[in-house]
Parts: sequence; structure tokens; C-alpha cells
Amino acid sequence: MLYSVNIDGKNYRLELNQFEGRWSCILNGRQLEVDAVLARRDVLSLRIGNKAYEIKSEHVAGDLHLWVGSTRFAAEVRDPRSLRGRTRGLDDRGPKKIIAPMPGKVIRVLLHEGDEVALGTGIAVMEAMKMQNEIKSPKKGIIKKIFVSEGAAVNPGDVLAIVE
Amino acid sequence: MLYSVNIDGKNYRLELNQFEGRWSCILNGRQLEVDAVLARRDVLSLRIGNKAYEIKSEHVAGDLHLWVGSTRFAAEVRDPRSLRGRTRGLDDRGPKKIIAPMPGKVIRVLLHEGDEVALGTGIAVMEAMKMQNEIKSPKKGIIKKIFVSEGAAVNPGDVLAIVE
Amino acid sequence: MFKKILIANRGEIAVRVLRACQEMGIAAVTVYSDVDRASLHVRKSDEAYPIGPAAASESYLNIAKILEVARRSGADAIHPGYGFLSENAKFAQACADAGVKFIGPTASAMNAMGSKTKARQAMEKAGVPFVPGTSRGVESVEEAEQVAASIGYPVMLKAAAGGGGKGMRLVRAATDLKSALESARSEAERSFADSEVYIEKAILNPRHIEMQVLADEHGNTVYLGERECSLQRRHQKVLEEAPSPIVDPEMRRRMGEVAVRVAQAANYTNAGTVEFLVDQQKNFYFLEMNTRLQVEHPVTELITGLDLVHLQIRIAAGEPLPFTQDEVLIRGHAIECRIYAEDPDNNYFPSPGKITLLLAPSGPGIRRDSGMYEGWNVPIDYDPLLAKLIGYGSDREQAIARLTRALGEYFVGGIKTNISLFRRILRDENFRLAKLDTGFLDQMLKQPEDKAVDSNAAGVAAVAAGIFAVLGAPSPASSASGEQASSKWKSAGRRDLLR
Amino acid sequence: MFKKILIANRGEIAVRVLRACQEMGIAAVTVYSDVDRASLHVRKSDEAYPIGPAAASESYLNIAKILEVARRSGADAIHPGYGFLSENAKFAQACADAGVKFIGPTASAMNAMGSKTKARQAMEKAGVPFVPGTSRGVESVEEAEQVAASIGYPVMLKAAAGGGGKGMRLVRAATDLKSALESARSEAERSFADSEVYIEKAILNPRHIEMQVLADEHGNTVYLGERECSLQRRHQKVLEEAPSPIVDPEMRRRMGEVAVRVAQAANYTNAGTVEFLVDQQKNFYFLEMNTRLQVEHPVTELITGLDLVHLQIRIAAGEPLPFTQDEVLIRGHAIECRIYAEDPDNNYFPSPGKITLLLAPSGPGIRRDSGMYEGWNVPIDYDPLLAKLIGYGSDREQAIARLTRALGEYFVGGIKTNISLFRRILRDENFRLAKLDTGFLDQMLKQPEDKAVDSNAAGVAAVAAGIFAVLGAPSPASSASGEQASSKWKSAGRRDLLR
Repeated sequence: MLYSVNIDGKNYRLELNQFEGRWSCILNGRQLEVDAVLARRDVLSLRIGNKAYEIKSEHVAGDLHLWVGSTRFAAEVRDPRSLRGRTRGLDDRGPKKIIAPMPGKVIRVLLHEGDEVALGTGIAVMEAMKMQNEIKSPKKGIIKKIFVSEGAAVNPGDVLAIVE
Repeated sequence: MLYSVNIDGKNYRLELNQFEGRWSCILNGRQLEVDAVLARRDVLSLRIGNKAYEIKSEHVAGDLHLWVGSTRFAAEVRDPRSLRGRTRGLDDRGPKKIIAPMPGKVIRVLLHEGDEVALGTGIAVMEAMKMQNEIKSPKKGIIKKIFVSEGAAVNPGDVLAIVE
Repeated sequence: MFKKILIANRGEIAVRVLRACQEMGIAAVTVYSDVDRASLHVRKSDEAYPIGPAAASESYLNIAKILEVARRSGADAIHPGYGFLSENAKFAQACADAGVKFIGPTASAMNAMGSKTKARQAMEKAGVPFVPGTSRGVESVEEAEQVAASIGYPVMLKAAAGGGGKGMRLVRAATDLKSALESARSEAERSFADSEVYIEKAILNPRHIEMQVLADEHGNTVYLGERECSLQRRHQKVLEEAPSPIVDPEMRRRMGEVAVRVAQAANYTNAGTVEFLVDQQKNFYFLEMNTRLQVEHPVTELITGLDLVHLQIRIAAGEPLPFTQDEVLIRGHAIECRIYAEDPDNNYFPSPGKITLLLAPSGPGIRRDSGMYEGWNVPIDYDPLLAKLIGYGSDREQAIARLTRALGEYFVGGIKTNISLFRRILRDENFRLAKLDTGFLDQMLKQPEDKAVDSNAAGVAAVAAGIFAVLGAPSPASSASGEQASSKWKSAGRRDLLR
Repeated sequence: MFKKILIANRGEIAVRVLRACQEMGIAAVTVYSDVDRASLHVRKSDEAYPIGPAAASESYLNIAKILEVARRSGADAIHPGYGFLSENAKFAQACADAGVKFIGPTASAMNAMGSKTKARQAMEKAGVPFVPGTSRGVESVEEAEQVAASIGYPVMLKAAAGGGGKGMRLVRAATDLKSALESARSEAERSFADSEVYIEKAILNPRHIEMQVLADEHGNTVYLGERECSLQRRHQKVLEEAPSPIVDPEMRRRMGEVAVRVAQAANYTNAGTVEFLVDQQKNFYFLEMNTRLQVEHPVTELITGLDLVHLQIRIAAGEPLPFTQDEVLIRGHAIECRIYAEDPDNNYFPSPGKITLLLAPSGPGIRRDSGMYEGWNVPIDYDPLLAKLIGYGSDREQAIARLTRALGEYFVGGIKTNISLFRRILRDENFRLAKLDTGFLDQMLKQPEDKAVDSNAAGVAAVAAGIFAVLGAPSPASSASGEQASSKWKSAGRRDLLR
């Protein structure tokens, strides 16, 4: 099986086949001696050569993370033949959406539509788990639209505002 | 739903219905206020009235065990309408089979077919996990048949001998 | 001894107290809000009572409901944990009035200490060392300006009823005083329903060191050594250790004796903590007394070998302290990490949700006090403290080493936690040298993190990603539960909207 | 200090040593047999090497294979754990010859102690107190009968190369001597490839108490207090505690000094344990010296605050002991439960198989050293020790209380364990009164267990059974994995048949 794997933004070409519990593996043209056991769901005991690794797999909000020991990597796997997998990063262009990073309540809206903002200017204050957090602008620009008002409950992924 | 539940040999008549996360429960004609949450697979957080219980469910070799705190109960559940569930205990009558209680090796066979045995007489010695264990006769009688010889590898449930 | 104790709390501390009850053969009654039905403390208790909706004011802070559960269950004592009603004198009084023993100090001792300004007035009489400032709330901006000018900037504004950094503001210059006072007041009002704010001289780069005391109801008061709590973010403690690396036996004795004097001045009983600011010359100033068990009590337990919750219960049951000051034996070093559901890579935003995978550390020198389990859905409604990981060692270096090892074993999948923050703190050069002050963490976090991309590890991740794909992971089970979690948040959000 | 340590073991002790390596910044290399690929020690290591089939003689006991891994990996030291090659002088010598440091005593110190009869001869010279008997193996039944008659029955037959009760027989009368000697010899031959058996006077109802010693390579030897190991079944330790309830500071000093003398007589270095039999008048007799880390070392770690594996590694690296005898501070009480995969309701038959659910205890005073995890398939090929649960308390009563609480939290689903046995021991009246001897456990197990059927709990189980049925449990996942496990046993069995 041929995979295109993206790890923290870098692409890898991975040829991987399993036969009677043994693996053959070519990563970016380099042959690797691989031995893997799924210890339990989402936990892989991996050997490459004689180096041993504990790998944890995690899905958060649709994203796949792989942990090699204590280091986290964002991962995406595509099988070119079946065109499985997703592309991403496309909707980062154009006006930036300010997304609620957590469920919570909007405590204060600090600006109005049409206000100018610098990178890092606070736009709203949210409260969750007894903590208040300022939601900041990800870029310099003008606030095109604000979708929430004070006291509103929001969910992660909800669009709070758009900066252009 | 109506169930016939057997706990450690005692039968219970259980009427149990779930509606929008709430339970109605009648055990042997007595109405109980029941509230249950499956904390994770095989672990139930159960309230009866305001008493709280942690219940663990376990399947070993086809048998269902329920642990109420640290107390283990053998359980069997039958739904009379669908006739699900199993009956058991029938093959305990007649000649007794001596079953291997663990995987391992037969180290020694202590008796021959035709020998008389008392309750608790050693019939064979098995070894597993570095320990030797004597397999004893469950009743007084005569050894009708021995199925294993010294050095044989056996699996749990294998019949080692029959005592009549 | 009590027959049945009601635990008026949730999370890891409810589990902590529950364990003490089980160990002492005392039945444990818990209470829970609607979103906490599946909590560990409910599952582990002998009796559990629902007390209302998620909002703490309608459940864990509702005195009437909790006393009603005490009555119905026949509990003869209540342990309040920390937070919630633990420092509420009205609650302590209501317990006394209802004939249920409150496991903690009396309402009057609490009152004496509950208001920072009142405590200051009482302690001044007892000759306890203080940071210069007002002993009462300031009435007006003008008064604040006068006081600040007389003690000199920088000054610190503090809520009289405060705690946890709420209503606290550092003011470096007169021009900032007015707005800081207003925002401190409004935060104090919001957090404690009490807008009283007072002024102190700000000690720059102080250490925050606190002394554990224990007083029985027969007049015996002892101190159990100090805790170094200088590692804070937004005035919230993040990591605590005992003993403090800068406190020697002589300084410990002096601080301990002041702490005992503070407790005795208030007729204090049960467990309490006297907080000090320590300046760079090792002068210590009384800050406040916390009239409850502290989050960080385990580090004291590990270096003294004592169980503070057992002792709290014994004291409340009228037993005398089973040891004298001389018998308190401090050995080794302990460090606690507060594991929060928050995202260190994203400004420490809270991160509730479903825990899809939990690998928990154990082994030599590791204590884990946790309220979470695999499959649990961390609610959005409360403090994000999930667990405490505490490392003990023969010395500080070994405690750090063991804790670092244990943090490497800890994995909480499905939500974000601050575990990586602790890995960073524990390998920080200044932390290892014990060069600590309350500004340490802000300072450290300003440095760009040394995120050398390990290209070998990235390659390993690539191989692993492929293997998971071949083996059919993501397993349908795990991604399904992820969706459940997010839709649960959504419905929680909708519920809020409909209120 | 070493850069890389090879751990020549498996199970919980391999994980224990691995953790110490991680804590000390030393890379850890592990080895595994075919059935141990999925073991925790492999998953957690830096490098892992396969060394052959399940049979220990072809893997964990194969000196050539292990030294080959040391060479390939570039390990500069080997930690043998306990069991397997840990007390094999040939292995220690082979390590020395290969230029790899063996973390333990020298081959010659091992040889001096490895044969119980040789050790006895050496110790007699050093004036160490002994149980009357032969200092060498008996040649014939006639000689045995003579010796037994002269020291008087009952006598104990023991394998010279022995350990773990193998080749050990109690003989109460002359008529039983011949058959006992034969079976002891054949068991000794089978277990140790050495049929030498010697005779000692049997001390009836003795306590088994052992003293931990530590010796560096610069001539410093200290003792770290005793462990009470009287709770045994089939001569296998089941539960150990420290300190011993009958040893006072004066007796500890006397036993400790004898233990240090024993170690010094053999030029002993690194960690070792001197075992004593203690009779009802508190006389103690030298039994043997175990030239390795003991399974039960954690109880000593908890009462002294030291890490024995760190110290073993430091000593092997040539460091002097970092403390003197006077600085050893014993505080509190610790008890260890050895959690075995065996069925206490069915004559303690081993119970390998797949762990379908694992709930692990934690919290105050609880240490857990474990080699298992949820989803792991316990192989049939090795010792059934799964984990050790150790409880610490300010005193023995609190240690018992905490351990009892923690055992209640412990759940290992899918296989049988002896957890219930420990619950029974810890609530036993005589155990609580510390009326212990090596016959205690057999005595206790002869009593019918007080299995009062809790009809309330049975009713609760009935309700729960129904709820699991409604919720769709047994889940397909768990029953499927159960089948996998049993078919795996079957195929393992078939493999054996085909050999």
C-alpha cells in the first residue's frame, strides 16, 4: 500500500505492506525494518530497527495527532489510489474567521464591527471552567462582522467574528 | 423488558425498562428506584435509591461475572420472551469429567484407569507459570478413563479424565 | 468517631476525601450536580445524592440543599474539600446549627481570617510581620491614591474576600491606579459578592511560601513545614514543592512559630495554611491564612509521612493530635504538578471534552490523586483541575527526575492538558537551580520554547501513521466517541441558550 | 555514569529498572522472548531486542544471546532484575569478561553465597548464628537418617542451590525421610540442575525476617532495616512488610550488624539481602543471603525514602554510598501485596489470558509497580507475578487501611488474580495483631472463609445484570477478545504439541 503522509506540514512517501504479521516499509525511498504491535486501541508499540517507540493516536475535533513518546505531531494520511483523506488549509485564505476555541460564554465583546485591529488585539472575552480568556485577532485588519453578543453560549468551532 | 436473572444460583424476576435515560425497575415484585450510568465499557455506576455501587462486568471462559464492589457474583440473564441465554448444570450429573483448569503441561499422571479414588485424591500434576499443581478428584469413585499422558500440553477445558 | 461523612465537593478532592473515609471505615456520602452524575466521586461513594443543575450556585454552593442531604443521609459530619463552601463561615455556622460537624475551623475562626483586612488587623495585634499597606478596604480612588503615594509604588490591590488571584491587580504607577481599582472591585464583586479592595506595597519578585498548621480542639497547635508555591500563572498555583529550597531548619522554625501564633490568635482548629511572601533577603511577611485543606497538601504529606485528611477527621471528632511538634519528621522532597484541562499551545484555553485514552503513571515515588478516568467527559462548568501528580525523592533532584519520568508516562487523549508545560518547567535551568519567584513562570513562558524539530521522531510518526491506517485505525469506536463528545458540548451549549 | 543499561529481565521488575534508567538519564535496552513482544517493558524501552522463543532457557536464561545484545546495542552495564540470571555467577563472570558491568555483586561473592552449604561454611567462620544441621549435602539416605537423628526431628531438607521453596521438604518423622529426600533431590535436579540437598533442624512456627544491605565498591556497607516476610504459601512469599512488627531498634541494630558482617565476609558489593529465621524467643538464625534485588525491595524504599535501584546503579558505576549508617532514617510502615495471576477460589491455579478491563488504584500512600496493562495477554510461560501493590502509612494500622482501600479499587478483569486473598489477609484478626509466622497463611487458608452471602449485594448484581443486558453488554468487543485469547492459548498448546 502506498501512502502520502503529512507530519507537521512535511510530506512523506510511505510504502507499507503487512504479510503474516511482518511489515515491509519504505519511507521516502529508504527501506526500514519495522515491527509493530497494537498494545491496545490507539497505542502502538513500534520498533524501527531495534529502537523502540510508544505511539499514541488521538483524534481531537477531526484532527489526527500522533504522539511519539511525549512529542505530538499533527498527522494526515492519504492513500493516493483510493483518494482517501482530506485536504486542508484552503479556507485559511481570504477573510479570517475568529473561531471559539472552547465551549463557554461570551462575557464581553470588546470591539465593534468596522473597528481596526492589530495582530493580537483582544476582540472578546470568553469564560469557561471558571477562567476568563481573551479571544485575540489573528491578523491586522478590520472587523467585518461580529456574530455573538455578550452572554451568548458558544461551542468550539463557532465563528465569533470575521476580520478582513 | 422482563428478565430472569440467576445470581450465584438464586433466581430473580426482573422487570426493567428504560425511557429517556430513566429506569423503571421491579425486582421480585419490589419496585426499586434505579439510576445507572455506564462509566466505561464493563463499568457501571449504579444507584438504587441513594446507595451507590460500582459494578464491573467480566466474561471469563463463557461465564458472566458481575462484581458489586469487591464481591464477585456468577450471573446469568435470560429474557423469557426471546429465550436468549443458556441453561447449565445439566452435564454435572453422571460421570464427572476432570477438566484442565489452566493451560499447561501434564507433568505426571498419578493413577491408572480402574483405580479407586476418594474425594480429593490427586489424579495428575500439571505445570504452568512455573508452578506445579495437583489435579484432584471431585468425588469418590473409580477412574473410568484417562485422556492424557505425561508431557502432554493441555488447554483450559480439556478433559483429563472421567471419574464414575 | 463519625459513622458517615458527607463530602460537599467534586473532582479529585472529593475522591481524596472519599478514600480517607474508606480507610477509616466511615461511610462516604457524596453530592453531585446534573453534569457530574458519571463522575468518579459518585461511582466510588457509598451514597450519592443529586443536588441540582451544573451551575455551582444551584448545587455545590447551595447550603440548604447540602444540609438537606446531610439530614436525609444521616451524615454526622461534612468535609468541604477546598473551594466551593470550604471557607464559607455561614456554611460552617449552618452546619453547627444543624448539629452536623463541619470538618474545618469554626465559623468565628473563619470570619477572623476570611476577610484579609480583618485578618490583618487581628494579626497586627499578635505581632505578626506584615507587608506595609492598609488594614482595611479603601473607600475611594482618592484614598487609594493617598495610601499608594505614602507606601510608594509599585502597589498591589487585593480583594478582601479574595483568593485565587481574583480581584488582584499590580499597579506600577499612579496613572494606572484608578482603572485598576475599578476592575479589581468589579471582579471582586463578581467573584465574591464583596467589592472591598485594599492596598499593599508590592514586593517585587517575591517567593510565595506557606506553612501548614494543624490544631486540635484541646489547644495543641503544630506546624508541618512549608511549601514553596512560587510557580504561578495568573496568580494561580501551578506547581508546588516541599520543603522550599531556600528554607533551612532555622527559618522553618521561625516561620512555623509565627504560623502557630497566627492560628492561636484566631482560636484556629483543624488544618490551615498560613501564607507568606518572602523577599529576596528571606524576610517573610504574613499574607493571609487559608482556612481549609489546600490543593497542594500532598507534598506535605509525602515529606512528613502524615495523612492530613485522616488528621482533619480525627481532630473534628475531638481526638487530640497524636504527635507533638518534636515528633514531626521531615524527610526527602516532594513536588506536585496540577494537571489542568487546558491547552498550553493555545494560551491555556480550557479544554473540556471526552477522555478517549488515559495512560496513567505509577511506580516508585509517584502519587497520583485524580478525578478523571478513560471515557469520562470533562464538563465545562467547573475548575479545570483534573488530577495532581506528585513526585517524591530522597532529594529535590530525584523528585524532579521521578516526576519527569512519570510525566512521560502520562497520556490524556481526546482533550488538551498542561502536561507538556510541566515537562518544560522541570527541565528549565533556573527551576533546577531553584531560582524561583512568583514571576518565574511568566518569565519562562515569554521565552520561545526550544522546539527543535526532531526529524527522526517525525519520520517515526509517519511510519506509525501508516501502520495505524493499515490496522484500520482510527478505530470506529474512538472517532464515534469523539463525535459524541462534541455533540454533547453542543447540546450543553444549546441548553444554556434556552435558559 | 553508564550511558546505556541492558535490562535482562521481563515483567514488573524490567519496568521498575527501566524507570530508574529513565530517571537517571540512562538509555534502557530490553530483551524479549517471542511471547513478550507486546509486554510493557518492550513498549517503554529505548531499544528492544528479540532473543528467542518463550522457553526461558532459550531466551531470558541464555547468556550468549544476552551478551550478544549487549554488544550490538553498546550497553555498558546489565541489570539482571531478580530471578532468571540474577544470581548466576557464570553470567556475572561472563559480563566481566565481556567488559560489561554487571549491576550486582561479583561472581566470587555470588559463588560464596550461591550454594547454601558453602555459604554456611563461610558464615560459620565469621561467627554468624545458625540453625543446627549439616553444612554440606548429604550423600545417602543413611547419612541423612543419622544426621536427622542427631539433631532431632522435625528436620528440614533444603536444596543447596535452592530458592523459592523448590527442593524443600519438612520431615516430621524418620519414616518419611527417605521419600522426602528423593523427591527433594529430584525437584532440585529439575529446578537447578543440581541435586545437592542438606538437612537443618526445623524451627517450628518461625518468622522469616530479612535484612537489606547495601555495599559500595569502596568498602562501605550499611543495612537499611528489615522486612517481615513470614506470609508465605508453598514457601513463596505473598505479602511482606517493613519494619517487622516484632523488631525493635535494638534488635534491628543487632540483626543489621550481623548482616553487614555476612556481606563483608563475602566481600559483597551492591544490594543484597540476608535472610534470618526468627524463633518465638526472637533468636535469629542466618538462613541464606540473596545476592540480588528482592521482589519486596519497595517496602524498604518506602520506609527509608531511598531508591534501591538508583543506588545499585550508582554503586556499580563506582560511586561511594551517598550516606552513612547513621543517616538512614526509618519512618512509617509499608506493606506489599504480590498480585499473581492465580485463582484463589480454585487452589491457586495459574490464570493466564487476556486482561479485558483494568482499574488501577492510586492516591495517598499507594505505590503500584506493575508489568500489566488493559488488553495485554498474560503469557502462560513465566512466573505469574503481575504487579506489586504497596501501601505506606504513618503506622502499620494506616498502611493496612490504605492497602485495603486500594485493593478495593483494584480490578483485573478477564483473568483470575489473588486480590481477594489480600483482602482476607488484611482483615484477619491475627494479622492485624501481627501474630505472624511462616505457617500463618496455611493456617488461615484452612479456616473456612467467612463468605456471608450479602443478599442485598446479590440483588444489586441482579439489577446490574439486567441493566448491562439492556445496554447491550456483553459488548461484542469484549467477548470477541475473550475468544481470541482462548484460541491463542489453544494455538500455543498446539505449538507445544508439535515440538
